[in-house]
Amino acid sequence: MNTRLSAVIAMSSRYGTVARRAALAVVVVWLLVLPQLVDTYTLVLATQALVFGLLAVGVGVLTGHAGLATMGQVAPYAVGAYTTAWLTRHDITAGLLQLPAAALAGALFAAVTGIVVIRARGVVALMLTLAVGELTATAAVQWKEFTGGSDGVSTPPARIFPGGAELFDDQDIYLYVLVVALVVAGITALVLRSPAGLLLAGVRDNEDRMRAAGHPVDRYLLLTYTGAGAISGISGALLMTYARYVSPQDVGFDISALALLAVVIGGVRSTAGAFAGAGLIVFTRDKLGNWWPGHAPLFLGILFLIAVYLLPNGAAGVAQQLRSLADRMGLRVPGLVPRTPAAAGAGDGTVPASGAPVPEEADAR
Amino acid sequence: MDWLDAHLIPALDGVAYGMLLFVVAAGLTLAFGSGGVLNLAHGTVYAMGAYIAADIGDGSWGMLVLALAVGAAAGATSGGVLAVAVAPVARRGHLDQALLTFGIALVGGDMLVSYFGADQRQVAVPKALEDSVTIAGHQYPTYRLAFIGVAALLAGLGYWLLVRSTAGAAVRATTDDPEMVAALGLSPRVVHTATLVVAGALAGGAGVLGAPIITPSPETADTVMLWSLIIVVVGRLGSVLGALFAAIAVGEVQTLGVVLAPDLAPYLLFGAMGIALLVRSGSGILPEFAARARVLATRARALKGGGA
Amino acid sequence: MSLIRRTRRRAAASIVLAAALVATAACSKDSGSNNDTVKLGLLVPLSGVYKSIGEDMKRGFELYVEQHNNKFGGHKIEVVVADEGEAPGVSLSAATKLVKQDKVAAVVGVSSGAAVAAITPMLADNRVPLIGSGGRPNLQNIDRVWNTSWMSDETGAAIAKYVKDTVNGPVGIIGPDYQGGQDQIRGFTDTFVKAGGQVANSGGKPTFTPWPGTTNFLPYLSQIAQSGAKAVYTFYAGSAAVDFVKQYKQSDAKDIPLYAAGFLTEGATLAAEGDAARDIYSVLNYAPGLDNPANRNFVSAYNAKHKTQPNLYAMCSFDAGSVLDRAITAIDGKVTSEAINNAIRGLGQIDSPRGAWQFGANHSPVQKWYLRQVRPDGQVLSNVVVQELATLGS
Amino acid sequence: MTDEEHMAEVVPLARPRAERAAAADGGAPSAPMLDIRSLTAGYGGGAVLHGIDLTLPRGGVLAVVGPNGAGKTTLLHAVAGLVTPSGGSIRIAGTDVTGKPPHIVARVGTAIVPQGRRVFASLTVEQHLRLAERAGTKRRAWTPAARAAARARVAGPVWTRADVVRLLPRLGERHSHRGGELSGGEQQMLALARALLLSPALLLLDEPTEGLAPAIAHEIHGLLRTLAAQGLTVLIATPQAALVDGIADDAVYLTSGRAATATGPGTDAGFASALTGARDRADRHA
Repeated sequence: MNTRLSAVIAMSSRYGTVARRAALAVVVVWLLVLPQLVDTYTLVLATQALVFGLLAVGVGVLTGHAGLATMGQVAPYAVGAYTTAWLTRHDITAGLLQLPAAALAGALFAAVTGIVVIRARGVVALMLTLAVGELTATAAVQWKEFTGGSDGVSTPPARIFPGGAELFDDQDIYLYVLVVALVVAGITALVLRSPAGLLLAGVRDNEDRMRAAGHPVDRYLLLTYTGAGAISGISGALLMTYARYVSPQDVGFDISALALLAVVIGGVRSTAGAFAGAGLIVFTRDKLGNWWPGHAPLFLGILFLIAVYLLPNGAAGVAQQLRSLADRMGLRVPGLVPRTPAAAGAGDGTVPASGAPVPEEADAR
Repeated sequence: MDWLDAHLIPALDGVAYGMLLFVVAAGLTLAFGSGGVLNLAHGTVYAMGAYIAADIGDGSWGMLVLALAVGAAAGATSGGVLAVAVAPVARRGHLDQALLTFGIALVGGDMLVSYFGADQRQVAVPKALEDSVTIAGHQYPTYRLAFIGVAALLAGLGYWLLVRSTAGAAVRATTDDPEMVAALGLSPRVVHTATLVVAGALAGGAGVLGAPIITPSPETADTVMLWSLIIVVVGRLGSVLGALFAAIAVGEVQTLGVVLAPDLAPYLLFGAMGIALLVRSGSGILPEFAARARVLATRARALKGGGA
Repeated sequence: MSLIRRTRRRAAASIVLAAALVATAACSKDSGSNNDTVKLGLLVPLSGVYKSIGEDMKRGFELYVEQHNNKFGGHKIEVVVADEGEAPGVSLSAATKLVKQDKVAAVVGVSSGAAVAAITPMLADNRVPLIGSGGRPNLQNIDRVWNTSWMSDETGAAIAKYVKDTVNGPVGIIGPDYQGGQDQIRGFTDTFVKAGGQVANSGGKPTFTPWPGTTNFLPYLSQIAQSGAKAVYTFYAGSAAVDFVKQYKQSDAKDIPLYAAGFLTEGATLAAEGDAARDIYSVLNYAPGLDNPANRNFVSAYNAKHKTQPNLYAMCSFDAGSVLDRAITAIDGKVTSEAINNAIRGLGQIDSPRGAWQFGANHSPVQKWYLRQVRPDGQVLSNVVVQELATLGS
Repeated sequence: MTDEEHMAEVVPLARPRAERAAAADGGAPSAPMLDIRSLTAGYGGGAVLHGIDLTLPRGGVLAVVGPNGAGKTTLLHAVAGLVTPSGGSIRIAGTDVTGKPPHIVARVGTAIVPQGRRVFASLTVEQHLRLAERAGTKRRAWTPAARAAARARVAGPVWTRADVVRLLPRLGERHSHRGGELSGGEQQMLALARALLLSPALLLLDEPTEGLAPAIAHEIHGLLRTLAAQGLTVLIATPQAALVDGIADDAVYLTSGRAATATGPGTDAGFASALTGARDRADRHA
């Protein structure tokens, strides 16, 4: 176990607890009163962002916490969505029944595919999960009785309780999705902070040492993969609640890629960040994209560039970039010690566990 | 003999396809190997080359050569731009680079479609290569046959460059240990930039030559990118020879494979990739499955025996 | 440790950015149609694979609106354009924006059948009619869905008998493996077999190629050639059509006559195929050379504006304008979504560049289908009408 | 025939140290080859070296002696530019290279034989030699820093591929083998050859006999003695003073990133005792 790292985690979480809890409370209250603040379309987008954000949470658990970058989290998402569609068409329209069913289906699917995926690491894991995702989408095209084929499947509105009123109003749908997303994200965050989460961090940071210490690493990873599958399954169920439609193209490669990028933008280890990244992507694509119809990909691309260059260090990052630019041009900035570019681009063919900024320690090789 | 006759054309076509994909993927694997840059904008460079071919090419040899020069130059330029863009995030890991290069791909794709238009384009081919030739009683497009030759030449040249030349040695040394390359007085960043420039030129040139086979359209970049990625990963990251085998395999899966197993056709590419990765990763997953299956079978037999 | 700090900061920064975006969005008030202006949402693909088709659709619809000085029945028309995108989920989001933010009275366009399937429940909830000018899937509820285009299985059905009568022997059938493609191919195969036609493919079933992603048709064409087919019938659209046609002429099948759903050689596709498309027979409800006053007017206006001939996609969207114009003109009183939908129900024959047509019971046109052949028309290759095939629709 | 005799016979490079020093004189004849002032350096914010002062005259051979974790490698890496110092200065023949990237430091005239050899696994021996020779002779200076480095270059004895193969005949035999396929001793020779082909004025050696069989270590030892005798300026890191017997003429004892200097009296016995004294001083200091 990487004791130093966990000590730091413990310390920093104690240090920031009060401020962070306050910030979290503000955000939650803001999300709850959002229907009073924005127009209907924005509210629909916010719903969409929450569902996409929950998918990203699943991706983040694997990428940031287990060190398995994944491009296949749409697969359990699709399983959850199609299961929900099937239930709805068989008159099981209550969300409180659909959610556990979708979670179970997503988890089962992940448990089976996970056996294969969790052995790989880095780019190989990325491609294996991509294969799982694409094969699932292909199966969705082929298996028409269950999925409706490439034209997709539409469902009538869901209800929260059996026999309750149909979820029809945009506000009601938003609040339902918000509550479910908050509960799932909250449970996820709690689990990740528990001793189990710390074990996972140990696997991510030093797998060999964990193995040597006798930890069943594969079992931890499979469990995590299954858990992430359940989260994604729930996200799929919520997709059916607000869109009432799913097709193979909605569970394809590009959704996977966007979910992974949402996590990278938001910060790979942050649950709240996953939602924020997802929100940024949805609003960029569907809100900014509407300013110039047809050029949403351009806006998304620019968002990604901005995120890469400016978000990690904020304004400090800009200064640092200027400095490294000056170094490259051979100019010495007085009073600043330039960094060695030698360690740059040390390609070892693997995605670092963090995926995001490589810690300073990594420079010491 | 009949069987052979029926599958000759798909098999040959698999080679042509594989060679095209190899030329594209070689650039990607080079960039990944030397610089650790998983360049998701690589397919966009191919698409740019293909659009240039459609724009400049008019069916004459001279214009084909001009298109090739322009395509390669444009590709090389974009490789240089990429090197500059990636430099600030070079220390930050592959996911940040993926985010960056994906962003560049999106912006570049939008610019390509805005400039060249969304319509499918006609790619003019010199008259001599336009039709088909008869091979063992079958028709086969002349251009593809010629392409196999050119690509083989390119592959040979690339192999020589990377494996035999000193510049190639510098690139591979940078893959192995960039710090030690720097200690030799070579700037890894210069090696790295040069590699990206060459990789870009290769992709741009492949776009020009490949345009009659994989025609430019708004989805070309994505398709080519995905295939190249599969090839690079299956062929072991950074290995040129591995990429060649993987490319031919992907080509054959898409041609011979869909004929031999039509029912599985939609699953073939990713299924084959998954299996290849499992076998290759050496994680012992498949042997373990086999062992477990044997244990289960033995137990089942024992149970049956006990019941009887 | 610095990693955690950085991740946190990154998370915080993106949360702030997201919040700022929502705040900005909140400032934009809901805007609705005011009394004399009718807002119409034009939802067509402006990015991705079908961008080319989307632009044709946009041009067709906008041409009609312009020709009528932005006025339908005395009401000012405001067209709000949105991008259908590639995935139906994106189309749904865009349609939701048109309905909930722009409060359009009707939605026009939509190229993909899957997108229609995705957006119709939402449109039905909000009682907004769809005047579709593209694909049309099987739908449970078509109360507010009207198509000026075609039903996917009609194209093949219209030509099947002709092919059976003309071709002396078995016919190879091949198409893309998605719902629209399967419907197209099924329409042909069912009618063809019913008329006594023989399918050449092994197993007697059409060949479906994986979709999307198939760009290499040579293996399939080689197989069809070996099956002893005397003709081939196919349906492809967009860049797959270009690949198919070019490879067809270089394959073992190159001397076998090719019959196709007209999408194979329509619009920009035909230009990209060039000489390889010469002589292909196709079936469609339209050809730019049709000789009627409405078409002459349409073709010359379109040509003057865009320096190219209109195609099916432009024509169907032009007709969507025509349908809405007539419907809004017929409304006596306030122009609402409901009123437009009811008015469309009462429309009779619609004069169109394709010849007169009217809505059938399944809210799609009862229309003529034509046999066309790709032949030189002056400098360029064009789909030249050979004969009328059948009137279909119900 | 002893190793030295063997080498002296084969390699016609040995020159009197004074002659070498004169020949090496570039722009700043008075400046020592290596001059380190209050150097602090480390990884990730944590310092490993705490204010090292060290001077190495032209033609001198200085041993840095110390246990594992004392900071020997960090010191050598700091000189080579592989670690960025957080304070102090490093000058090579009068040129300030503090914080310069490794390829710039190399161009000033430094070469390193790193700990663990770090040969390129996928390159053949022949490619190693070709690449290093090319890097040593044909350098294109793209940036102002590189041009300045080239101007400040300290000339060392010029090595060719033929020279190193003559010095290390084993490499000639194994010329088509890949770096990853060589034995430890062969890798060490290759790493040495790679460094020599840069024709350096200052050679940095990091535990050159670590992990080698005694016979091989002895052979390497002999090689180094030859090189030292030829007047190359060498900074050599070693865990035990005995390992640099007859090679180094000065030694620095490094403990917990602090240094104590012992001036070598020339004889091996005196050298060792001087080192012991130095260690005592250093321990008291710590």
